Amino acid sequence: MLDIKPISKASGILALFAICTTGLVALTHIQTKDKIASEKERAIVRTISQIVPPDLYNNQIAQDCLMVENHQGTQSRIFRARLNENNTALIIETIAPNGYNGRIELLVALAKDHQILGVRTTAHNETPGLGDKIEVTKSNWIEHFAGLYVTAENSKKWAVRKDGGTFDGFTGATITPRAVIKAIKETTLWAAEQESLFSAKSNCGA
Amino acid sequence: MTPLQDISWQGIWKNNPALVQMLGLCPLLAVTNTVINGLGLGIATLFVLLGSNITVSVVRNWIPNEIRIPVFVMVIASLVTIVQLLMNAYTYQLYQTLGIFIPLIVTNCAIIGRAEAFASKNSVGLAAYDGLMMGLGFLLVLVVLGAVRELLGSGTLFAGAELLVGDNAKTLTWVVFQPDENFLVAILPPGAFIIMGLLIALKNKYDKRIEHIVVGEQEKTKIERARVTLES
Amino acid sequence: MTILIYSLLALGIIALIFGAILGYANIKFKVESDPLVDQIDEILPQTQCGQCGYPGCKPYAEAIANGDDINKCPPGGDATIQKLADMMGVEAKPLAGTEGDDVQEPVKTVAYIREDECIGCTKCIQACPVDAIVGAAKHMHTVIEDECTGCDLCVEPCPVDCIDMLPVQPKPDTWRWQLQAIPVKQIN
Amino acid sequence: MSFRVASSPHGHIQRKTSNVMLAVALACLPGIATQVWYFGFGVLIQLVLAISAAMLAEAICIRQRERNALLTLKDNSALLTGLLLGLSLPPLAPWWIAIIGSVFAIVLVKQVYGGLGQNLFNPAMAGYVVLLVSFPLSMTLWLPPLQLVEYQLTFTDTIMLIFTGYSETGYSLAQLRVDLDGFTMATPLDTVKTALTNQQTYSEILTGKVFSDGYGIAWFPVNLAYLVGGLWLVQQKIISWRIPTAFLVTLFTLSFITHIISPDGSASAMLHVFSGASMFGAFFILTDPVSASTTAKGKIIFGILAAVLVYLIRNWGGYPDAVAFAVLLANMCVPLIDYYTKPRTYGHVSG
Amino acid sequence: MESLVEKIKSGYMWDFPGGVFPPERKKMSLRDPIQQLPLPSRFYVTVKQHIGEKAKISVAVGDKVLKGQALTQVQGPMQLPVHAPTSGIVESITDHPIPHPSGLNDQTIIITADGNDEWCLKQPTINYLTLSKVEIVDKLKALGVAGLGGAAFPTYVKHSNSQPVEVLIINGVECEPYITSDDALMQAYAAEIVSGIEIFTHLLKPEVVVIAIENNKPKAIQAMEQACAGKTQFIVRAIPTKYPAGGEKQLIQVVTGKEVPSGGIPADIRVVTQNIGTAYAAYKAIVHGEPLIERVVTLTGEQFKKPGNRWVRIGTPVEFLLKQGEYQQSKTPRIIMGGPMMGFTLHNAQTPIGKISNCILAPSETELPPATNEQACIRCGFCADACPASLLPQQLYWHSKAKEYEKAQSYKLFDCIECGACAYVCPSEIPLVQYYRVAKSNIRLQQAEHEKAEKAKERFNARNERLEREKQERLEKHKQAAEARKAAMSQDPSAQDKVAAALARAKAKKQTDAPSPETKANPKQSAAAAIARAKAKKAKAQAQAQAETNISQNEPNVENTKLDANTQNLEPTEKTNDAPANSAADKAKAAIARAKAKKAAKMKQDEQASIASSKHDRQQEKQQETSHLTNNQDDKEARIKAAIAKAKAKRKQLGEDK
Repeated sequence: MLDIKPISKASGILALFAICTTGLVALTHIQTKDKIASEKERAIVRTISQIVPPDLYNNQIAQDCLMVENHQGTQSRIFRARLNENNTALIIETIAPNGYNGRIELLVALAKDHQILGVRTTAHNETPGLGDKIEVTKSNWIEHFAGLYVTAENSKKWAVRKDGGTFDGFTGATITPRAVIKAIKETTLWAAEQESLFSAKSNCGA
Repeated sequence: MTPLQDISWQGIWKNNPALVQMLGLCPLLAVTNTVINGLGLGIATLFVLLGSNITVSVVRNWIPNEIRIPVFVMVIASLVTIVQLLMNAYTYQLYQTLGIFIPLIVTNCAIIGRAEAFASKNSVGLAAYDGLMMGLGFLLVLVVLGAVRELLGSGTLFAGAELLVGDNAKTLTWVVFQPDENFLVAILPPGAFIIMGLLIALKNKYDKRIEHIVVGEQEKTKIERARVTLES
Repeated sequence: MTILIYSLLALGIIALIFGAILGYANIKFKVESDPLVDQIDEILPQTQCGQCGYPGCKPYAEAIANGDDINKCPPGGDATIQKLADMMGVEAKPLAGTEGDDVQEPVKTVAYIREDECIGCTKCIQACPVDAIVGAAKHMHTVIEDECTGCDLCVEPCPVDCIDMLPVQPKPDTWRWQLQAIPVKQIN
Repeated sequence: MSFRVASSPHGHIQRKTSNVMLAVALACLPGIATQVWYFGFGVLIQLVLAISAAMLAEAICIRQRERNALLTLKDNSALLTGLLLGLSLPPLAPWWIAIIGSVFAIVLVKQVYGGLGQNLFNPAMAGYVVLLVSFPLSMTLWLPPLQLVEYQLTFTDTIMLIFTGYSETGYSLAQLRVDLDGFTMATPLDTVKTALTNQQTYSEILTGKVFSDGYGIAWFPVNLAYLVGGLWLVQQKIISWRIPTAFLVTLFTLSFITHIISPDGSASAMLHVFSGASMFGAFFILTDPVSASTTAKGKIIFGILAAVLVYLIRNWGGYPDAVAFAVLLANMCVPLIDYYTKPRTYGHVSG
Repeated sequence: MESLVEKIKSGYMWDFPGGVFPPERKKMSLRDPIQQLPLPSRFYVTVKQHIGEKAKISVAVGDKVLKGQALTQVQGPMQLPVHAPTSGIVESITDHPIPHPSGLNDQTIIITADGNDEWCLKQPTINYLTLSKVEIVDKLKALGVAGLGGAAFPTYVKHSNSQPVEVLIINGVECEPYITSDDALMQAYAAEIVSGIEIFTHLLKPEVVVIAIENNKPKAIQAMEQACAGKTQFIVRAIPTKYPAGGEKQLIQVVTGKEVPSGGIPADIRVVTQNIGTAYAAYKAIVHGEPLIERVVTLTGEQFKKPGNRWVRIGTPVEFLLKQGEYQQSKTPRIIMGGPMMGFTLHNAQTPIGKISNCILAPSETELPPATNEQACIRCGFCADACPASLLPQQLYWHSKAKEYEKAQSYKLFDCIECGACAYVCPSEIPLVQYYRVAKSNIRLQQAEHEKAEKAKERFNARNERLEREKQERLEKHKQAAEARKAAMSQDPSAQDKVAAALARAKAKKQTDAPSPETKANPKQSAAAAIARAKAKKAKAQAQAQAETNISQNEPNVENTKLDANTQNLEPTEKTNDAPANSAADKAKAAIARAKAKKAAKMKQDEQASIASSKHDRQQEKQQETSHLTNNQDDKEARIKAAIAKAKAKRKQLGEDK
């Protein structure tokens, strides 16, 4: 007959350990939950603060978030900046789908009058050394867009110089800047058409 | 050599978890493109290793042999999760860079290896010390590898120190040189393999040299011959 | 909070079940003998010479399986160490007691009894681990060449020192090709 | 009387490794000549740089390993590695590019693995890939063929550009290129890829100045020259016909099929086969015996695999040409290919 | 479907993969017809010249032998005799260099020629069709006919097989460069060769006979075609010149398209091959009754002033041939026995010609440059293209070099025929064949050592068991004795006294626990005693130096614990002769003689012990042995020999039983 004692012992000890260790994790989780949430929020705020001047808003910008379908038919997050309940700026997550190596994720900040406050690349797969100059840490190229407007009139000029536009590419790559410029242009034009981006009720956020 | 000295020697040099045992290569190679990243992961691993060695050593006499591996895994996994949560909470940005490699510490064989090979056979004090030394050995390799890669690939050292110790550490970043083009392969994954290989080669060469010196001094142990049969 | 309790419970139950399975498997699939020892024993040259510090090859095999050094077998030489290293997954070391560079292939020897000096004391017979010496008390002894492993355990016990270890001479049948053949040979 | 004792066979064919290597180098001559014709003296300077760096690195390594350096250099393998690498470099790349590439190829790809015959990867291509991923900018800065350039570079210009980065008249390479808007990349393949990504059709692309001869100026004759050299090697039985044939046929078929299916969205088969490093790769790189498959069947599989990889990377990869990457990836599969394509030995039932 | 024979007859030929085309250089030795040589003064007849085992020497030193007289007698399978190449005196039987790549010495019968060249009594057969198959085969065996192509495989063995034969291939390919001995033979003796082939066809009854000759020997082809005219069963087939088309396996592939299975023999696929020279030797043996004592040897190479083919007696030293061919010595001379592809260099000019020595090649430095430095393998694959067995020579090379013998075997190392084609084409001049040979012999050595180790282990374990058993028995005996004492005590009336009983028990127990007297004995003391004994004995031996009978005084003690019936595979050790004599010469002599006698006695006894059941009466044996020792002093020698023979027979029997 099978000796049941060692089996039950092994089983019991293992269960004890499972409960102890999981309990410990749970405890830590409870302890750090709030801190992590606030850190996440701060992270968003930090990025936004790079492209939106801090004197333009004093709301809980990370909370003031709208998930909406954009011109590309994808879901995109939009943060609203308000100063004393006055709408000041929109920070739009957008995507340049046709980079040299696929999607380039961008964050575009627009003032109320659709002036571009700033652009940042948040994720991309462009060739290191060539296409990665869209990162602000690698080159200041992306900062050139701050302060510009996109209008129906000048939208033709929103292209790299080689295509007859006003923007310089950077050495070694043409596709990447093209894609980024196109994405900024289209995002801005799309945002200009939208009415309710400021007024819609916040439906996402940290 | 005293036992403690021996443990230090084993952990940091002779039996270095990264260079000799080649354990935990996945996180090792993936995150070491800067010194700070290496340091961050190294510290995280060190804590987990220390914690798991202590825990395993404490409970070693109560655990039946057949469930020791699941127990070790649970201990390590929960420790890693705790470290991950703590990092997430207190060094958020570093956590963002090190990304998925923190949970991967779970699969770092160096940790379960030490639990199985050392902690489960030794007292708590020794196990803790071993965890510390092994962790240090791993951390050192991470830092050195990170330094070499960062220097070659970006021309800087300690870039991103603010991720680890706060914004006022930004000044720590040391731009060694600023060429037009960097040796990018160093910070790309293949570069990690190549430089790691070179580090190992360097260590082996150095070891050989040491051996030559040591052998000259030490007398080889003589084996006492056993008699297979009776002498009458 | 409840979700935490549930997850704790769930994990506990899973651990309970798996612990039981492991406990059962441990009893059910227990491996009695250690096949590793036999595999190691297979590699050792079976000279039974005891130069490793163990009385015979099998005891040394057991010792290796329990973590002893693999470089203690002089008759096996480099080849045996290499094979043991492969099998045990450790690094090959030079033979114990030698410098790293001077490892040579062991010379195969066979014991010869100078028979006119043998006094028939049977000491060598008792010393031989493989019963390769025949003879009776007060009668001269002879080594069965084919059975001799060259362990030289019989040399020491001989009170009249009449046993020599002589290298095995190559014959056309047993001769083997060497890589480092001497390019020019003197004749006559 | 003393007799020399030796092992059979006592006779020996008089074709040594050094001769084999030299023959391959000689077969490159037509290709080199055309490249010089179209791209200027820069090609030669790069060759000199790469070859001397490779041989020097080899000599130092061999000395470090305590072997006879002179004897090893005589096998001409370092020369060939330097030559093949030098040929793949942009003619006006800075001088240190060739040096770093050669040293990497010889030291880390060849000698670290154990020297001639032991390396897993093709040293020249591994060196090229390292350069490409490390210095993508310099490595992709090709000036258009001389025939399209308005500003003719003199020999001193070339040397100055390579060693100082500026021409005699003080122009940097980037500046020289800016004046020639439209022709940014060396290989027409990349031009095609860039344009296709930009939603241009293939027929539109072909109207460009670079494609006035249908294949991309300069690249068709260069490929043709390598084809000639390669065919001579095959005829001399120095390289096997299997790898180049399998490679070119596969590449042609793949691109032909896709071009039939989508004439506007893909480059033509002829462009694929006669552009970029196709011929150079097929006859001089893939056939490197050390890193290629050695069995008869294996060679075919190896060639096909490389072609498929080239095609995939050219169309969906992150870098303009793909031969170097494809070769390295195919190299990795060689042990496996060789293992599974062992020929049936005499007296053994197949299977 | 066309049958194989029909297809062959229709002229169809197959091809084998690989192969090389080394320069032929055959014209050099074909200028003149085959020449007869004068007799050298001394012949060195190697006892074993074929694949298989040595036959037993049947002549003694000083014997007069006649030309063609058998020097050895066949006693078992795979043996083949050698014959006196001329008439003369057996000068000595000793170790002498043999025609073998090792350059080692082996048993050789040295004959001084008397110059008469007098034949022994020959037994010619005018019409061999009158003989039975067995008689012909026996004749081939007795006259020492062996395959002259390369391996010296005893010809009679190929013909004692009962498997049906479809194709008989006569190998006249001679694909090695330089060699023309078969070519010359075919040109001069086509008719005799065909007669020899007819003897083979008579024995084998093949459906078709293919005489394969490379197409670079038009004269030989013509001669053979003429000789075969009118014989429909015989096909003379000119096959393309490609090395190694003459290899047995490759030739079979070329002629029949079949492959000999790995590890098998051609007879497995109903094919038998014979060499042209063998056919001629068979003709000579059967029709003229002449044994194989002569063969055609090509002397060639630029160092010979007079190259050409010669009839050479087997046993002729190479030095004599060098003189005959007016050999010019170069700075670093090389003498190759065989061809440039597979031949081996000689270590010694005294090496005699053997049955398979078809060529003596003395090349100049320029025509066959010695190998230069081996370079690294560049995996060019030329070797794989050249390999006729479709092996992957470079993989074999890697693994052989790295001593990964299991992997080398998985790449079919043992299917390599060592033809040298791979090494010939290797641009890095790697001596590939040499690597394979080393690997092969190391693998064989390892196997032998492994077997030996297994045997040693068995014996070790058996010994340990026996010791354990003996210990147990001893313990048992002590215990019984103690119990007996106890019982005796308890019967004693005084035993009622408990204290006394307890004391007695304790005493008894102590006794059982005490170590056995043997182990208790002080080893030092016993050693001293032994030495003393040895000295005494030596003195005694000296005193009785003349009287060897003193052996009988020593009662042989058969209390030898080691008589294990299964393990007594005795072989005489000749070492006794080498043992240095410490005392005066006559004393040593006496001692040696005594030792030998003892050994003989011992062996005899062991022999009987092993043959009889292990539980025979020891007493009886003792008597028997004593009688042997006392009565048969004179025929000691004979007894030793008998013992050796018996031991061998016994071992063989054991081997066969396995």
